[in-house]
Amino acid sequence: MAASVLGVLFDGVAYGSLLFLISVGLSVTMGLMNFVNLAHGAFAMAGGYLCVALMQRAGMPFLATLPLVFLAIALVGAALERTLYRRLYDASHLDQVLFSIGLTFMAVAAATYVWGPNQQPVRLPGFLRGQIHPGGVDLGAYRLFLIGLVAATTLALHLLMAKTRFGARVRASVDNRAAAAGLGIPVDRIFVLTFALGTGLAGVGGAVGIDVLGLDPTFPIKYMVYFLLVVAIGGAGSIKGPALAALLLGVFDVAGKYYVPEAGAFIIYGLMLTLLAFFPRGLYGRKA
Amino acid sequence: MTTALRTEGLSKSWGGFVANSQISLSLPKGARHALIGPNGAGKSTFINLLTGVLAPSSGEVFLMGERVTHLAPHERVKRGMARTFQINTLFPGLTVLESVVLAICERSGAARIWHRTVAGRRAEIDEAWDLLARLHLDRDADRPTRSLPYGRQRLVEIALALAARPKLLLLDEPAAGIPTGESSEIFDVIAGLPDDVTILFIEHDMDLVFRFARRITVLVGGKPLTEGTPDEIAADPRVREVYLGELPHV
Amino acid sequence: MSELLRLDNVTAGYGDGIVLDDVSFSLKEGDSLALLGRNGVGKTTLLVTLMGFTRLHKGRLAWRGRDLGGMPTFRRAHAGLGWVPQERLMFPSLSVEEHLTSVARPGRWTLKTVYRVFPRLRERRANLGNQLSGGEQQMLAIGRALMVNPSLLLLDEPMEGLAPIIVQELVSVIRDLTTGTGMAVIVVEQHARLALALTRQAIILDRGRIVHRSDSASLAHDDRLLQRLVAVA
Amino acid sequence: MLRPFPTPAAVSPEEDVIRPAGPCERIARLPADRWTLRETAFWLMPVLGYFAFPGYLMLGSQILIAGLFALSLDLIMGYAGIVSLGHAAFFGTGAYAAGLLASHGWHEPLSGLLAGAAAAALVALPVSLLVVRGQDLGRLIVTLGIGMLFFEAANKAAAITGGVDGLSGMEIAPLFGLFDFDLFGRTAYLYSLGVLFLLFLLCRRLVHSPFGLSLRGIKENSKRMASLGAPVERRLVSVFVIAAALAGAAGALLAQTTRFVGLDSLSFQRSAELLIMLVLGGTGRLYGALIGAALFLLAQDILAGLDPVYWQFWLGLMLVAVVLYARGGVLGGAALLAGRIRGKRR
Amino acid sequence: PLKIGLVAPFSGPFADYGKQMDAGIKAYMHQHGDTVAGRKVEVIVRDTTGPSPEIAKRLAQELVVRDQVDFLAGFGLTPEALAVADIATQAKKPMIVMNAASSVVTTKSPYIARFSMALPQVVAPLASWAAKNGIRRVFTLVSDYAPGIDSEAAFKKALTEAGGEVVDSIRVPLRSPEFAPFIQRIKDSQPQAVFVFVPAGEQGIAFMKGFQERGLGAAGIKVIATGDITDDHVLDVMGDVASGMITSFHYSAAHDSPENKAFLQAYEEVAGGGGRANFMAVAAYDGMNAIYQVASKLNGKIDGDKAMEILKGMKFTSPRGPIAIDPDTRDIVQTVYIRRVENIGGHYFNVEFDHVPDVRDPGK
Ligand SMILES: Nc1ncnc2c1ncn2[C@@H]1O[C@H](COP(=O)(O)OP(=O)(O)OP(=O)(O)O)[C@@H](O)[C@H]1O
Ligand SMILES: Nc1ncnc2c1ncn2[C@@H]1O[C@H](COP(=O)(O)OP(=O)(O)OP(=O)(O)O)[C@@H](O)[C@H]1O
Ligand SMILES: [Mg+2]
Ligand SMILES: [Mg+2]
Repeated sequence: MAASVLGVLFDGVAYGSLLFLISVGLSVTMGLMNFVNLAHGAFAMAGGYLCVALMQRAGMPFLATLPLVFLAIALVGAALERTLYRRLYDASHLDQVLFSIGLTFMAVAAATYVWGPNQQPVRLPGFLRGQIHPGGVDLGAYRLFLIGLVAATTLALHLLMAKTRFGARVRASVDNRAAAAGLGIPVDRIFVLTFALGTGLAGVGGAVGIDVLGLDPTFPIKYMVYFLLVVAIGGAGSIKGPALAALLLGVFDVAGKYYVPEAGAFIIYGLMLTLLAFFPRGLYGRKA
Repeated sequence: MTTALRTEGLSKSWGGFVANSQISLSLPKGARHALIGPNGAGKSTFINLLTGVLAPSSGEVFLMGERVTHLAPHERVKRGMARTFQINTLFPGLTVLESVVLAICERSGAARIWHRTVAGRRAEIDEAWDLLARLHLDRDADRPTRSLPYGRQRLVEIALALAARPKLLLLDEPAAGIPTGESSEIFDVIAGLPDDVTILFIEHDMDLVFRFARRITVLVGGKPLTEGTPDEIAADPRVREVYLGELPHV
Repeated sequence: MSELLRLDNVTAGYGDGIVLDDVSFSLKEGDSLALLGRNGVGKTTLLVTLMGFTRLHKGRLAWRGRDLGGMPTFRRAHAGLGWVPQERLMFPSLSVEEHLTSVARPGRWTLKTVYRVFPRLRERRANLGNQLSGGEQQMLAIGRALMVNPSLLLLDEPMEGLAPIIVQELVSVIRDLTTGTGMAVIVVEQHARLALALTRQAIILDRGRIVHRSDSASLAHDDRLLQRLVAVA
Repeated sequence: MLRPFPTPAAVSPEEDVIRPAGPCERIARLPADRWTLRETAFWLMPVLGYFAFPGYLMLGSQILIAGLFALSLDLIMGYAGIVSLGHAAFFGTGAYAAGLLASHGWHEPLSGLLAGAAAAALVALPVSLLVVRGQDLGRLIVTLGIGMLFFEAANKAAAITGGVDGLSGMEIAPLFGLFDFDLFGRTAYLYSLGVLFLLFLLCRRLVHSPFGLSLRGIKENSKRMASLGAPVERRLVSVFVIAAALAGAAGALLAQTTRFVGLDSLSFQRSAELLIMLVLGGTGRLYGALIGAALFLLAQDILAGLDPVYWQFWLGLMLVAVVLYARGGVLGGAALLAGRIRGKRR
Repeated sequence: PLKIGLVAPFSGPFADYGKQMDAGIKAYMHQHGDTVAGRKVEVIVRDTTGPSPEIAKRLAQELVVRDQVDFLAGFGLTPEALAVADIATQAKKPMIVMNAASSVVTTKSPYIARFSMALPQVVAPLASWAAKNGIRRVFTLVSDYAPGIDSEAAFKKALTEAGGEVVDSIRVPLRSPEFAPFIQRIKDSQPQAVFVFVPAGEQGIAFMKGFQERGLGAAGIKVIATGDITDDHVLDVMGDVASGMITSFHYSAAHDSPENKAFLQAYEEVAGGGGRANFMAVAAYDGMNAIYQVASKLNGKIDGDKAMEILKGMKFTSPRGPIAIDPDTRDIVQTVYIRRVENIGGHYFNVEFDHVPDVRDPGK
């Protein structure tokens, strides 16, 4: 059964990659910027709809839409940051929850109004459908694509945040806005950029997620739990954390479903509880 | 005369970095003992090991002869250990009075009571007012701690520690940020505590140290360099070299 | 020497509350000022008002003739204000070195020069902001402000928590700064004598008002005044 | 807390809104629970409502129940600082406990209510041990996960709970053997109101007690609490269990007054909506919980009535507006205003 | 006026249930006018906001005591129907169920009549059809919730009775987008066919995508399911992944009859652009038909018990084909069709190629 073990492992990693892709935006806005942005799913959904629209109306190829989606949603994010989010940085987390939930409701209703309550179709390009079989192992093409994408984004983001001066300034601004500003760091500009980055990523996550997760107006609420899981288990304030968390969740979920289907959803929640019991702050949590 | 506090080979390290190594210290009941040393010598770390805020890498802590090395912080407090923090650790949203009443209730055990109101706890409240008066905090009693100026927040730090009526009092730079005049007042209050109260304090203000300490331990690089009376320490060339320098005002 | 900073009848506070009441003074390039007073009289408030963290109810703040009033905080730093906050305000998720590099602006103060003044910081350069001892935090707060290469350094109780030997080091550094490099400083200190020894002029605040101003030297000899207004033993 | 940014709290202490200042100077502003006119007026409203809106009693009792549920969350979140996204777990436990009793031959409501509360408290004990360890975000997710587990468990145990089809066919005997649960929901309303009021008194006393003060202390700074000698985790466990019992009671009330228990009583949505209600009203004030619940459900009912399909949009708009213009929920905004006005007077 | 309270989800995850029913009702009134027996028909729409029994119950209660409706109608989800049953009984109001499909529903109140379907009703015929057509080794995969489990049981029973066997069964968690591992298991155990029951929408789509991606179809494994996975409303979204799927159901938009043509015509006119009509729209349409018949028989004076007498044993031809209400169970009796998904002129349809007449709910 070696082949099947490998296969399961691969599927798990791929699923984990997907979980990470739909959550990475949040690990920027919530994890790094420390804004409890439950509207993350709404940005993801927007990205999804935009992707579908570009493919159906403008007949663009799937991959070509992704950069556009990123830019467009990043712009939306920036606009919202300047007008609304900005005012809530020094509000309590609970106010932020209330606010972003409110936004989510509005987004859901708006999406229902524009696209109707039912699912949206996506047609992946041929080379992303079906499987390839190197050495007897069946690998889904799209899953390979997801894994590649995750590797790239994780590395890029990690370097940006941990190694560059920009990253340091972001962390400084988040740790203490007053002190950062008082020392000449242009906090507002830094925040709007970072937030745009986060929302842009959310958009892309939504777009690449459609094929597996589907896309309808309830998307932001339906998958909210998954976003939160990944970021919280990974630990706020890091990119490695959520990535690792997503992969763990993915592998365990898939393996569980394959070997002990009876266990159903318990596996994933059980795993999460054990992880948090041992790492109350998440795998790479920032110290309180 | 019995020992109030004793440590055996107390050590703490983070990764490769050793903050405290093999500190064995023993304070008799009623001691007025100062802990001095360069910045980063490990003084606050030592206090945190004593109070259980940090777990030691190795070594033992004995309070009144009882081994408390593995007790939770609050358990040690119950056994008479109280401390102040070098960096204010207060209840920003509570008023000064509430904070102190709370501290007193914790000591008196009243904090478990859920079926009577705080306002009904006459004894605790009166005690709180007396304490505030002694530290000249009474006029700020009803202000949220958050809105107090820094120096007065330092006083609240001390008030919370005294509220515990400790047998062993650990003070981490209590006078920092308080005008020299007032800080010696505070030390008078502290020195005025009953004689069976043992006091270990960290302070960088040498006037205060030499005025109030009966013995002094000098910590350098996590290790005790020397221990002695104020005069011995002031005279010790090694201490001058690593810590005192050419004190302008002594 | 041209005028650097000028306050005209500044009245400021937090929210609607008023803390600073009708404060006026001015400072020349390279000049040095000691700001004294008991706890809660408004020393810190005055400094954070310069940084733009309070509400300016009345009066005018001028920086080299230009109005500071509406200027966002980070621009004030660019304009040349270097702030050493009383609470130190470290960044828990930045290493010591990142603290310094992330705010660095061109000038004579660089990693190297800061490390020369505070060798301790070099030893601890990999530690995070919340993994420092009190004194180390104080050093970092000062070093961090120097990296901005300001023309006015605002020191809010800079000696708090520093070992005597470091204090002496710092004293000489600040002296050099003012005399040598033409950097101006405002020093808030509880050890009044120390502050006076460091500066040319002095101001004493009480309940948000300026109750005394003179040159530091003469104030240093007026024990009764110091005792009354600053509670110096 | 960073001083350069004045926080509303620093400008106007919350105390004013929740606690009347005592006459005796020395205990000024200390937690005491003397009744104020404001409060009496507040509690008259539901009584008047009973006579004024006979057609809306069902909605009324559901608001009262939601209020009780929100109250229980306020205990752990507003006072002890434990944010929970899984509080429905205890609501549902209470509901199923009461429901199962009622559908298995035990029809007396009050004992059913107690059973619900007890059951919730019982399961809360082990859970709390897991919850209190973590930090904010961690706790949020632990509670969320627990909620999910309960949901899945109830779904799998379809034989007992009826799974997604829900638990129906329960009978409730008349209250005190006198008042039947009528079609118009009169009994249901008064029953809920009574229970809510009694339990509210309990909470009110609890938060004004030394125990309540110590909870606030833990929320403000648990590190300091430990060094004052407070057994922080034990305190949190006890308040968590108490809160769970209240949530269980709320669940039981719902089960008894609607004679149905659905899986949704354990759902994430319910926990999330609860959080919204509480934050909307304002945390750490008890009354915020009641006001928030009323506001949310009324808005939902009215908006959904006006626009059955897109009402969520307007609800969302309302939430956003509240946050932008009234920090700390409705009562938070009120407190701020009050402070402003007092500030002007000075 | 003749008041009808429509209680259904119009927002949340089941929003399109409400939309479909509402459109079905509008379609009927569009065809047959908005007055019956001299009374103007007024439909009062109420949103239960998704699976939320207590709100459903509250709304029903308010419709009864405040608006004094003559009929309660709608009920997309079983729990909501069950919660309202009490009200119907207490208030003696006929309760026309237009979707909720668990067997138990009709047993909870003598005032309930169901015009949609009961799950086992459509499952059993599929099993017997499969066995009859040489599909004997079947793998079942159902969502892990009551409807899923009911259909699993019903299918197993019918299949084994017909001489087939269920080689293995999996119950998949409700909110779980990842089907890969399950599909891999199916592939490994090489059955002749897999019987699927998952909620229509992304779950169904996700399953079929995985099924194709892993080339189970190529490996000769058939997918058989109840029609709600290839619901007319989502079929075009699934696209070619669904083509060839064999399902059993009581209604297909492709059903060839004058009644259906007329219905689709009317539906198009009232809800054009809102997507294709599906079985819920039809159930609502038929429910209205029944209400009109009752109203005219009682010439406008609605009395709960009389109304139920008329509903029991009611028979007429629906867009889906002939239907009747069983006098004992007040549940629907109807023809169940076996269909295959085919692409007709760029759109996908369930094309009926076999049928079983007069099917009752075997669950009773
Ligand atoms: N979490 C940590 N990880 C690594 N090193 C740490 C950590 N916390 C403290 N340190 C280091 O341990 C050393 C001792 O710190 P400590 O606070 O005990 O010094 P101190 O004697 O109190 O100095 P000061 O007089 O300045 O307060 C410091 O050099 C500090 O950098
Ligand atoms: N964030 C705040 N909100 C409201 N009032 C404040 C705030 N910070 C300070 N104050 C008030 O402003 C006044 C001046 O405080 P400030 O900190 O400027 O005094 P200070 O002279 O710096 O005292 P210290 O010597 O203790 O640092 C005090 O009465 C204080 O209560
Ligand atoms: Mg220290
Ligand atoms: Mg100050």
